[in-house]
Amino acid sequence: MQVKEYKPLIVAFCCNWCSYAGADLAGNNRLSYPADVKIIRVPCSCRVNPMFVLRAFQRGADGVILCGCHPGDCHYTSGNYYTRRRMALLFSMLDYLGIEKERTRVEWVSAAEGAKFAATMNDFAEKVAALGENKRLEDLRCKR
Amino acid sequence: MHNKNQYLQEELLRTSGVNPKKCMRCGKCSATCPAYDEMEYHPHQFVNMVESGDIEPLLNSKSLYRCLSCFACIDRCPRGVEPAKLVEAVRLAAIRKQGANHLKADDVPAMLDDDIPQQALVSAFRKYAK
Amino acid sequence: MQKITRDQLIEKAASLLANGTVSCVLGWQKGEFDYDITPAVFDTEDELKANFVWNDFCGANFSKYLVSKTKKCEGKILVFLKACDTYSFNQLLTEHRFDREKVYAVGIPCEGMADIAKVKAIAGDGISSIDCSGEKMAVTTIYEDAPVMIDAKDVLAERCVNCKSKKHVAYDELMGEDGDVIDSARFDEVAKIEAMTPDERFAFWQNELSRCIRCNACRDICPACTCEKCVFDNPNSSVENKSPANSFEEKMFHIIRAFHVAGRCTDCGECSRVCPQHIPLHLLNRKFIKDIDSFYGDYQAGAEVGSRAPLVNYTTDDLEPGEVFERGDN
Amino acid sequence: MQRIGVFVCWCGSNIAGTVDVQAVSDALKNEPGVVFSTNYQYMCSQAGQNMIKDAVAEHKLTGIVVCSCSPRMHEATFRKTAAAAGINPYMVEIANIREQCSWVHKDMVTGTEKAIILGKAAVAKVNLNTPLTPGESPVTKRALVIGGGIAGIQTALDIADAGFPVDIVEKKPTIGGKMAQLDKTFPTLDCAACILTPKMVDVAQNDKIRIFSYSEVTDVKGFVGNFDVTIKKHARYVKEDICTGCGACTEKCPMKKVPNEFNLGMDNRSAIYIPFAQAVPKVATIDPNYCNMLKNGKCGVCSKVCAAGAIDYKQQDEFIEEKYGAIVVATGFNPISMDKFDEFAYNQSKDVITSLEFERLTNAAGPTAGKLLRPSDLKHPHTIVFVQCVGSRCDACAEKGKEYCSKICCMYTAKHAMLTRDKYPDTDVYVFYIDVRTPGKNFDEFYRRAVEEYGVHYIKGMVGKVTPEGDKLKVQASDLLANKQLHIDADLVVLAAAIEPDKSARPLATMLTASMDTNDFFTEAHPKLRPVESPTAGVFLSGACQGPKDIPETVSQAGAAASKVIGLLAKDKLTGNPCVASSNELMCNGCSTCERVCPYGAITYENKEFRMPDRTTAIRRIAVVNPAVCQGCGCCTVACPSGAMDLRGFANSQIIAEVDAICK
Repeated sequence: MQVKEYKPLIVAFCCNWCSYAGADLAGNNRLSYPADVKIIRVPCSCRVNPMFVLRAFQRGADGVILCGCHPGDCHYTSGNYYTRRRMALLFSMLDYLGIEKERTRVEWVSAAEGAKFAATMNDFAEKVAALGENKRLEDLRCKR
Repeated sequence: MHNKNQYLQEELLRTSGVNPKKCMRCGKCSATCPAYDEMEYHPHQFVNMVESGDIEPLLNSKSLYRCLSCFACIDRCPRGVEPAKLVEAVRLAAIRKQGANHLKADDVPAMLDDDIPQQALVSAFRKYAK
Repeated sequence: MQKITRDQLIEKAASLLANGTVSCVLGWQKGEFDYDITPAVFDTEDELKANFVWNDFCGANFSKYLVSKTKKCEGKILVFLKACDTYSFNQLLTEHRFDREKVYAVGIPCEGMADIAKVKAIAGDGISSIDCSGEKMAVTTIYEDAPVMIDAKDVLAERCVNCKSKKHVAYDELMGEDGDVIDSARFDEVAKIEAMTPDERFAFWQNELSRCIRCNACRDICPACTCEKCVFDNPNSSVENKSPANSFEEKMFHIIRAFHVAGRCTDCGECSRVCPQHIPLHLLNRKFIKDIDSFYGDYQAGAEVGSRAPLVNYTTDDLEPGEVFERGDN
Repeated sequence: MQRIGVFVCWCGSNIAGTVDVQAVSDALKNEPGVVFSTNYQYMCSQAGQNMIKDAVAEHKLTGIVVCSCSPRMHEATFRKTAAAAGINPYMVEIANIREQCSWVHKDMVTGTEKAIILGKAAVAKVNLNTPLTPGESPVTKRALVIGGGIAGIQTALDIADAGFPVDIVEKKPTIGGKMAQLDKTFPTLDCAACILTPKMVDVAQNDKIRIFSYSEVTDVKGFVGNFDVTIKKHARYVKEDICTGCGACTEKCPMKKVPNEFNLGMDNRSAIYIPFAQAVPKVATIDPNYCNMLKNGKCGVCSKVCAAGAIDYKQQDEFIEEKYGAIVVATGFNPISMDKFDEFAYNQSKDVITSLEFERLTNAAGPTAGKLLRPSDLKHPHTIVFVQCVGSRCDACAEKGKEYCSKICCMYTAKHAMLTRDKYPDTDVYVFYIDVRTPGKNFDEFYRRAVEEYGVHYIKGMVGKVTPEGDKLKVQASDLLANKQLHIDADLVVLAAAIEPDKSARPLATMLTASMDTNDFFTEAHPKLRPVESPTAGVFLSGACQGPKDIPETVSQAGAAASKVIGLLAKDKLTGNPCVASSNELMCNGCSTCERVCPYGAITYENKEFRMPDRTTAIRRIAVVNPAVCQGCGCCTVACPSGAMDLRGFANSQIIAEVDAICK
């Protein structure tokens, strides 16, 4: 039986003002990172509802990462501070439910940090790939 | 910078609860110190020297026992550094290190003097004896 | 046994009805069995005398009912609130969910409520009647003639064993004496789960949550869940789902439910009380409360009206999401 | 169902080199809603845009997906193209297959796979897009400046200069603010009054500017372009339009023992007073706390001596309602109270004064007519000690003082020291400093001159204690460089007290829904790029209300704020960003959660009558978003428990559709 090479699926939510621009800069500088990372543009990291994160996992994502402006630099002054609290609590809860903590991450990436964006995505993708397929978030009944 | 006194320094900071990095070098502690002229090393120097790991001179200095623990420096420090607590910590370290009493019971009678309140003697004995 | 008696409550309610202070009373009424007591609205003293109940099974928190009842009732509503209920009462006021002017709240002392599962564990099934009026609870079953005598302490509900406060934080009138906020051990169970390995935690929750039948009882009873339209009932919310049809459904539901009430949950414990599958849902809510307390400082939802919940607040030096794991694991 | 056209751009070889564009356009052809799919060398070129326009006409497209470079590059271009082709510009979505795909992936297979997924996500989103139209609101062409110090004056003059009417609201009886109390100004040492009073006169004479002195703002409603402001004009018991400012009343008033706040209480004034000679408006004001006529009806002297008949003891507070398009906050600063600094003996000795009091002592119009005499015995001081950083740069946990550097003290202390040595060379002047901070044009040169040419003794160290003893002040201080404790017998001690925002700022910020930091300074919309705007649209910041500032900085910020206001008022209509939040009133709980996270104060609540399913009606509290104020961050959408709040252009359903498309 031929084993198909496992490729993780990673959803990255990037705020329009800093992190999406940081991702563009990574592109401008041709800094490569795995194609497994798919970016969704949101106006601000605070637009990301925990439901979106869960939805991604539900639909088979292996890792979800949120990127926003550095604290204090939010285009909307305070959005990322709320993100920080929401995601801290959500991630802690996922960890509490026994879901591998390496599958979730929040990273602050400014529009000037193309290199940081690429490095972050490389690192995150590597960690998620090491965990293998996301099984814990699948249907409990079917696995019994 | 290599700090040979790192262990001692950490212990001093832990026992005193002082963070010398908060000091902004204004010298208000020394300006306020009533025992300044008696001291070889002054309150601001204590903070500075402990931070840089230059602790040996302090341990061996008489200045340790000149501090009145009046806490004026603690009260006035604009940065909340609390130098007197650091002096106290160094004093304690010195006493522990010597393994001996700095003030012996036998020495006390010679120090007796009508003007000295008894309480001062008791507290001095507590402070300088193990 | 409760210190305050049924008669005292009926007398209070009757006098408030009689002098026109209130036009109806929100109280407890006997259900099919002695232990399944249901909330009911009483309009007259006669109704109260006939059906009003007050005993160790009156766990129901009435705060939530005020949201709809205050809109329907003409005059004021009398509501009896146990100390824990007053927190929910305040939280709903913070969220402008009902008109305070339309409620006359009477704080009543509570000695803790019984958990019927614990009673059944001792007395067995087939309970025909329960008498809580004596020192000990007398449980009669259809199998035995003599009632089984149970010490109320042995069947105290988990949320009452770990009661967080006997202090009433809201009332117009207080019957009996007010208590204090209690330094309870309610987070011990959470800490125990936190101390497990991720695999053990996963197994624990898989075992618990896989029993979920999506009956929505936990949501329906929750005093924080008073939304005009719940996201789980809204076909446009993309989480609407009546049955656990596709992958990850229970966890998704329970995380979202707990997250929606995070910072607003007063830890009244109603969700666990009503769960027909006995899922310890309060352990999810308490995890959020424990995290909030340790990350952002102690916060008790409902302790005061108008307080700013931790999730709609921030400081510039809050901890980073990545740091929560360093704290949680040790 | 949408009719979507997909246009895949090669970007020369930038995209086509790593992504099989033909495969992408073929794959997307089968996506739901897609009726047309093609690819072209340069989609952003004129030919490419025409291709889009033609396709819209031919295939009756309702939505467009362009797979190309970053939306930050060409989203605007393609939106214009869509508009030109007759579809709503917000029906366009860009799949970023250059910066986030072809440029970062080297392999054609993975690049193509990812490009297809990104394209699918964009298609899924467009399927749920709705046409959006930016809201428009009119602009009231009048500005309000709150605070009549140099910041407010300069802002008002600049706005009026551009032809827009401006109102200044000042809580004191005269404009002029702190600068009017200063003696000389660093680093050029020109006299403050000489440069300020002409500006005050300009304000008075400008027919575009109205001054509401002795007034305060009590209510602000509305939003950018449309503020409704209530101004409370305190009764001054003098008819402003009749009073000539002759001053006869102030001379004849029998109540002369009122502490003169303009001289910081160092001398007295009468109960009816004009704060200073060059006051604007130059109108008398009766102090109701001291006037015998107002207190017990016995006196009436001022009314008798007033030739113009301007006195009106029956005058009442007046409320004025006015509409404004923009509001400038210029509420300024005050020195902090010295009450908590017992060690400096400020409350024990009259000869320990603050620097602002020193300004009045050396001012020719001050209590000593400009002669440097110490307050206690009016003798000439021979030894003066200046203490810097009193209450500035304190630990955040300390109970007294402020955490920040007050910024202006180093320079004014150098000025005071230099002027003292210049006028009275027989005086010894000591300045105790922690650091001397003099960034600014000609600032350090100025400080060095004080040391090198004027012989001021600058000593690194702090004063620990000041003890009044006889007619001397015993100063105990550190000289850190000499490692000595100094004891100086001083005649006068001058404390460089930290400055803090005016107390009126906090309630004002609440009224304006403008945000503040923990020190009560107003926060900027962006600390670097929008330093004179508040995050609340239409509210601008001028001067020290935003942070400690000296005069040149204040004036330049005042001008910058004015230019922002002019830019706003020059518009006839404000066009908003259509991607704003909106609340579904049927689902809204009215719980106020969204309001608490909104950084712009865009959300208000109203009670609305609803018909319920059981045919009754009920009044429910619901949230209403003001689209002119909302900036579209979406924070409220997540805070909302019921999901009633959603963001146009980035709706919950749209983002979830993207997630689903990516995860499929």
